[in-house]
Amino acid sequence: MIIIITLGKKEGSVKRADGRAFDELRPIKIEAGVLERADGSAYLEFGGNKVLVAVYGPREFHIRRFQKPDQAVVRCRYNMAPFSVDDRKRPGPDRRSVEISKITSEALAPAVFLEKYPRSTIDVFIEVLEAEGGTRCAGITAASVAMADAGIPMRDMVVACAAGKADDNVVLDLSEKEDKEGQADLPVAVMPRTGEITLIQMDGNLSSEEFEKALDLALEGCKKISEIQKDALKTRYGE
Amino acid sequence: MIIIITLGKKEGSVKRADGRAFDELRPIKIEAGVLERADGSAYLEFGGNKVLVAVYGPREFHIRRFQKPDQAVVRCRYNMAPFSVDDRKRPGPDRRSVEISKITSEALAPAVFLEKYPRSTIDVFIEVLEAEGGTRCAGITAASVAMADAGIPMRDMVVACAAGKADDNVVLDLSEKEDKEGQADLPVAVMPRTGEITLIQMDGNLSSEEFEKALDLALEGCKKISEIQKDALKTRYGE
Amino acid sequence: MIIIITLGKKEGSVKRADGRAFDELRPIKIEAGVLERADGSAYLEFGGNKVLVAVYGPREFHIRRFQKPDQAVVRCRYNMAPFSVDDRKRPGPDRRSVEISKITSEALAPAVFLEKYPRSTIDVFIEVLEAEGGTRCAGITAASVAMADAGIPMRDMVVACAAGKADDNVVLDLSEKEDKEGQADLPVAVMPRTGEITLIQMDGNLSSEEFEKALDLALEGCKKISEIQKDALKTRYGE
Amino acid sequence: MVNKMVDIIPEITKKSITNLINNGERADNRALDEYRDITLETGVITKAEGSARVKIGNTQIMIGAKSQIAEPFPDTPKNGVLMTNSELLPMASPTFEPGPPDERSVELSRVVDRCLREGGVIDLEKLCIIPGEKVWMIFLDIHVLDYDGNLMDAAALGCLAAIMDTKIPEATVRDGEIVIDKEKLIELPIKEKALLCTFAKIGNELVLDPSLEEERVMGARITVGVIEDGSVCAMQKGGEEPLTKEEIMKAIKITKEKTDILRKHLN
Amino acid sequence: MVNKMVDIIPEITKKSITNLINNGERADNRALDEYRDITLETGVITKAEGSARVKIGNTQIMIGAKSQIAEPFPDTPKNGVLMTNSELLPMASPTFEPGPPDERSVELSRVVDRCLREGGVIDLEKLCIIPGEKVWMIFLDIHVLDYDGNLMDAAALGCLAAIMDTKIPEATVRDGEIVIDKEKLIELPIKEKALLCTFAKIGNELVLDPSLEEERVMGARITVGVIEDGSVCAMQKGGEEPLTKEEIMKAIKITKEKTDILRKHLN
Amino acid sequence: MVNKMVDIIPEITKKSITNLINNGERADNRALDEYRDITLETGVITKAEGSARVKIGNTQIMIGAKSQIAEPFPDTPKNGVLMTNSELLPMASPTFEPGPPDERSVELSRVVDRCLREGGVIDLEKLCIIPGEKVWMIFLDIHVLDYDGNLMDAAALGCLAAIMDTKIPEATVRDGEIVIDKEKLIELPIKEKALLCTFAKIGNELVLDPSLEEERVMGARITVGVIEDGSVCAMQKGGEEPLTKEEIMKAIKITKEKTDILRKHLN
Repeated sequence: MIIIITLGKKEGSVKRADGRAFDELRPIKIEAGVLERADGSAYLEFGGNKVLVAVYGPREFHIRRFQKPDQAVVRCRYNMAPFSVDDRKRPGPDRRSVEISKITSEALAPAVFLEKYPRSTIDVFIEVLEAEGGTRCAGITAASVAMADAGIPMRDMVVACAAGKADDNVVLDLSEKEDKEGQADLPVAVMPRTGEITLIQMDGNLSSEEFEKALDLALEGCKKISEIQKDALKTRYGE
Repeated sequence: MIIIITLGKKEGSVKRADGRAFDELRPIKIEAGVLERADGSAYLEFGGNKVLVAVYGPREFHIRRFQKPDQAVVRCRYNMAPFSVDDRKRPGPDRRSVEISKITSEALAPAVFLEKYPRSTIDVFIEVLEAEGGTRCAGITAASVAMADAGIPMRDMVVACAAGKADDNVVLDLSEKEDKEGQADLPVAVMPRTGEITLIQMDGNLSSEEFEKALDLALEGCKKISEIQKDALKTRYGE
Repeated sequence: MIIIITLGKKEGSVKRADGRAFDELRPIKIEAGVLERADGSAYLEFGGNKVLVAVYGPREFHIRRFQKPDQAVVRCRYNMAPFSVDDRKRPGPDRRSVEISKITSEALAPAVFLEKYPRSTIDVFIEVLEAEGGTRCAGITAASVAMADAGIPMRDMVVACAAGKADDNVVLDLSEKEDKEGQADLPVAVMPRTGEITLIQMDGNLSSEEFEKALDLALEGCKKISEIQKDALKTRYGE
Repeated sequence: MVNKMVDIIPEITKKSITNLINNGERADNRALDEYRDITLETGVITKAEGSARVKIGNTQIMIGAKSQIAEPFPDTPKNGVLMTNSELLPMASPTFEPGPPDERSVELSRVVDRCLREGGVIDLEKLCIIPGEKVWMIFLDIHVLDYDGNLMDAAALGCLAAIMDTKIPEATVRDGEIVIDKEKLIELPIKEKALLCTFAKIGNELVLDPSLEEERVMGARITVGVIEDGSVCAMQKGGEEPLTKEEIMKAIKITKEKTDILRKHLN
Repeated sequence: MVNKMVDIIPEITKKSITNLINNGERADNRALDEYRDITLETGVITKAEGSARVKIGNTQIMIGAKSQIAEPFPDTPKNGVLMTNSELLPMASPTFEPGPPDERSVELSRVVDRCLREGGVIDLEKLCIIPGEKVWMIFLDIHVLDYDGNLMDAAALGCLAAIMDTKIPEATVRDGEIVIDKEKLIELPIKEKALLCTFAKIGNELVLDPSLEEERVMGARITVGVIEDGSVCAMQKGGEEPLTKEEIMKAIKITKEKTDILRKHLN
Repeated sequence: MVNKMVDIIPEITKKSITNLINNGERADNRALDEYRDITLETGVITKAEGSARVKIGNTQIMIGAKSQIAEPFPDTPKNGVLMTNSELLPMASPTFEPGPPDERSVELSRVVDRCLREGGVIDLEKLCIIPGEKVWMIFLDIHVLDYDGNLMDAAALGCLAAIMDTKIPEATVRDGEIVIDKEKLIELPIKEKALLCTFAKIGNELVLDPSLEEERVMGARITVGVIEDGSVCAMQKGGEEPLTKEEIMKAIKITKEKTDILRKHLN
């Protein structure tokens, strides 16, 4: 039920602090259907990140004035467990998690046939159990698997991955250390079938050329992770 | 209108810090019908505890989705006045008062013919004006009188009292000092007609034998207090 | 579009710290219709005070149980910008702004034909962008202009002004310094056509005679400001 | 911006109360400028350093005072601090809801606070322990138990009584250390006795000490605070109808007379 | 005063579960005093100083422990501090909503906290660094991931396991300075192994470890905490129906037996 | 998890705006890559240490800067602190409600903050007074007064102008004491001029500086921040439709050109 994939090193190019090649992902495993009560769920480990996602819905949106008359609404709640980071995090939403919740909702919505469920809500709860750089991408990747596990009809399975710049090199999938000390971070989410981008954020400093290189690298990373998402569903539901 | 009862000492057994026998209650007085606006009310002094209770209802529960379609809901709010304790207490609910509010609701509900009032709420407001150990039991005891004063049909009048262990002795009705320095506290609420227990909590350390002894002592204490509850109603409404 | 009026000095009487005569107002300018989205708006400068007001409504009150079945409700929100005072003010309402919001609503309501709009709300948002003593009066004065700009039918245009006591003299329109160090402050709002008072507050120490003198002075000040309100509307809408 | 529960009064009730008052009469037979029965007990809460329970008619309020050592406000480094807080307990009225203070509660505590503070009731300078560093902070908690109209006057009277009842430990400074002697209790330094009177405008008249029924139909409310020499120290208008200057001056005049009488009962 | 979502159970479901239990049977074929399968993993969160994931049936809880240096409580100046917090995550049940802890969450963490504290699980005196000034504060965060009944027992078991898994840095005092040696990790000083057992009263019987389905139809709930020698250290009744003294004494008896077995698995 | 007010736009409005844009036209006759009129005033609030009022079309924002002395963050002990806060005032739009910042407000202030911080606008090291102990903290309060689309660009431009307008007192350290000279005001140490450009994807086109009407019908939004040498320092996509890589690269290209022009007006 658990897939462990350590993606092999490629070219002997740039060596990173943790020994990875510039275009190498951290080990990933994804498991679908790990919770009893939720309509769909997934557990993902990505490097040191541990993320659990539960999906409820489509279900009736019980607050009338927030319903959309012609489609469903995707509502995400990204939350970090108090013990997920070095210094205990106080429970409850902070400004960072409010922003991530918003852009995660927007990253997932394009893939869903929302128009099938007017006046409904699809609630996605992302719990970061342990954080080590890249939790928002990990959350989106796991959320797609959980939505598929919930049987929500989707035109594609959104997948996310970051690239960035560390030690003057453009690299894939920043580790926690690279994220903190690095020069730029570029998380990206895509629908892999069309290559359309559903989330992009950036902070740091990248020339246009570096930006394009990082974006291409992130898109490449997304493709690899997409395969692992599919494998997780196959493992659960068979071919 | 005010009944003052100092329950006489029994056996020359264990002497406590405040001179009481092991099975001796602190002085109690209860007065029913002390507020104008509330549907029912009661004021209770129990040792140094001063507790005021107001009851409103049965009245319509104005939030639809919290209504129970086939019965009334008992909602309690236990609150301590800022000046009721040695160091001023900040206004508003804390975790302790949230828990006591919950178990007080559950302690009172079994005695009420809830099924007579579908979709309704019975609101019980317990104000601790001065606290000296045992306020949750004092609140429940006073709340029953206030509910009777409000004319709410009940199968019995719930009464509460604690026993515990202090100075290695099992004793009735811990004082503030005995509660803080003591070895165990066991608050109990009963419906005296059947002896059925509607609230029980414990913390500390009691062997099974001590536990049973303390429970029996508490039940005995409840019986005595039950008489004072009845007297308070008689004083208000006549025989 | 902007009217600047420095009201000339009268008698050579009492000189104040800022050189004004005892019955002299600080310079005022009022501009109506300064915002695009609001139904009505006004900007006012009064000495160093800078106040912006937006009015929305009459519009449906979306919370049913707060609707009045036979009339509209005037709801004010008085708010100070974090940068409006010497030490940065934390965003969000404090006790002072809650009180001012309440009495401002009550100061404006008498002038409005509320009965024309049952179940509706008229929302008045007062933003203090810079504060230099007298912001509540400035807010009320600007709010009336904004309500007129919104086309809300009114029997009169409420106007407000404070008088007080500083350096043992009864004076009009206290400056920030006079307000802080002074002996009394008396903000007043009136409907100038009838002279009826819709807001009065006082704190400090005034004998009856001083009180009456201060009240008369404030009423006189209101009359002057009332003309400036009218000019602002004429400038916007023509005669 | 606070939403208010709407309290709908039958038009007929409003009319009958108004007609009575226009004839100089009240439903409970009081004169227009007459208080209901007032009861005042002090020392009712042992754990409070001062306390009072006040009843005006069926309105019932309990006040407790607590002292603690705190830093002074930066702009008054040599003054002690008075904090006035009120809770409109849901037990007191079906229209009061649990939760943080709403605008009615805030107005109540702020008006009472202004009356006490601007009236100079406590000599705050005498509550300074080390200038700029440590002063006494006195908390007054106004606990509204039963609401039958005119909370302002009851709260102000109860607060004044609680302050007069309060004893705090002696604090002295020895070698830069603050020594609190809990055996040696001293009274608060009281300079003045400020009180409030509240009037409702109903029909063409002002009535003193409105009952709940009168408050529900009143057009406006005016509260006046005065000190012993008759000077005005606080004022607050409420309600959605206007008042005239004459009405306000009349309210001041009656307040002086009535608080003189009230004040005598306080000693 | 907290409003509760109303959970309406079809009368027929209630009856069928109750009838089964009155016949000594349960829907999942357990004996009345039998736990569901229990799984316990520790050390699951690297960044936590101690952690545990516990499953009882489909109920799943994760617990993380974190230490920090803090001031002691004024009344226990020589003791470290244990803080127990719980979150009923909305992921765990459609009836859990985001927001501050509701009364169910508060009750859960307070009962578990009492079991650990009154059961004397940690020797808090050994967590003192400088008496009256600095002590270790241990945070236990109970993260409820999947709710299928009986959170209390799962949380208590997981907390005990997380405490046993916890290693904190050594803190020593040199010349009045606290030196934290993050290389030298030491176990928490454990004195006792207190655990909870929870019973639901359904029909005429008490059933151990109620499933969600059983909780939804139960009349009352009783949770008992005991330590190694069989003494009772905590108890909490819940639910809107009464219990008899006999039922409570029976619950204590079964709890002793069952926690003895559970405890053996913890070493 | 924040609930959003639903804004329903008639299908016909959406179509007509989209058709226009697909033809390279806009309702207000602008080119697709053209800003509305921009007005910028600084020094508008005397009590603020720096301030700006910016209008882009009818969108109007006021920004005030305030300094105070504070402790540095533990991970950057030698750096001053920049705090960016925004309020979507209910006066600015019928869809803005009073209360704590919602997700739109949080996103606005965080994206502007990232642009300023990652763009290196202020040399934060120069705001250190005593390393690890005391640094200057600069508060930027973004006060949204009138909302007619494209808050991001207006806020970033206004913040940069307010920062350039800000003068803080000189702080020196003498004998371990911090001396603040309020007579000697110095400008903030400015290193860079980072700005944002925002595009709406409508139909098949990206349009710069979307008006409110355009925002209401847009499928996606992309905001790009660049510094003087054309490097990208911030980016944020919004909205529930996807974008292509080509669109993003195009947005970067236009942003460079447009911010070059904007920047010239700032000196």
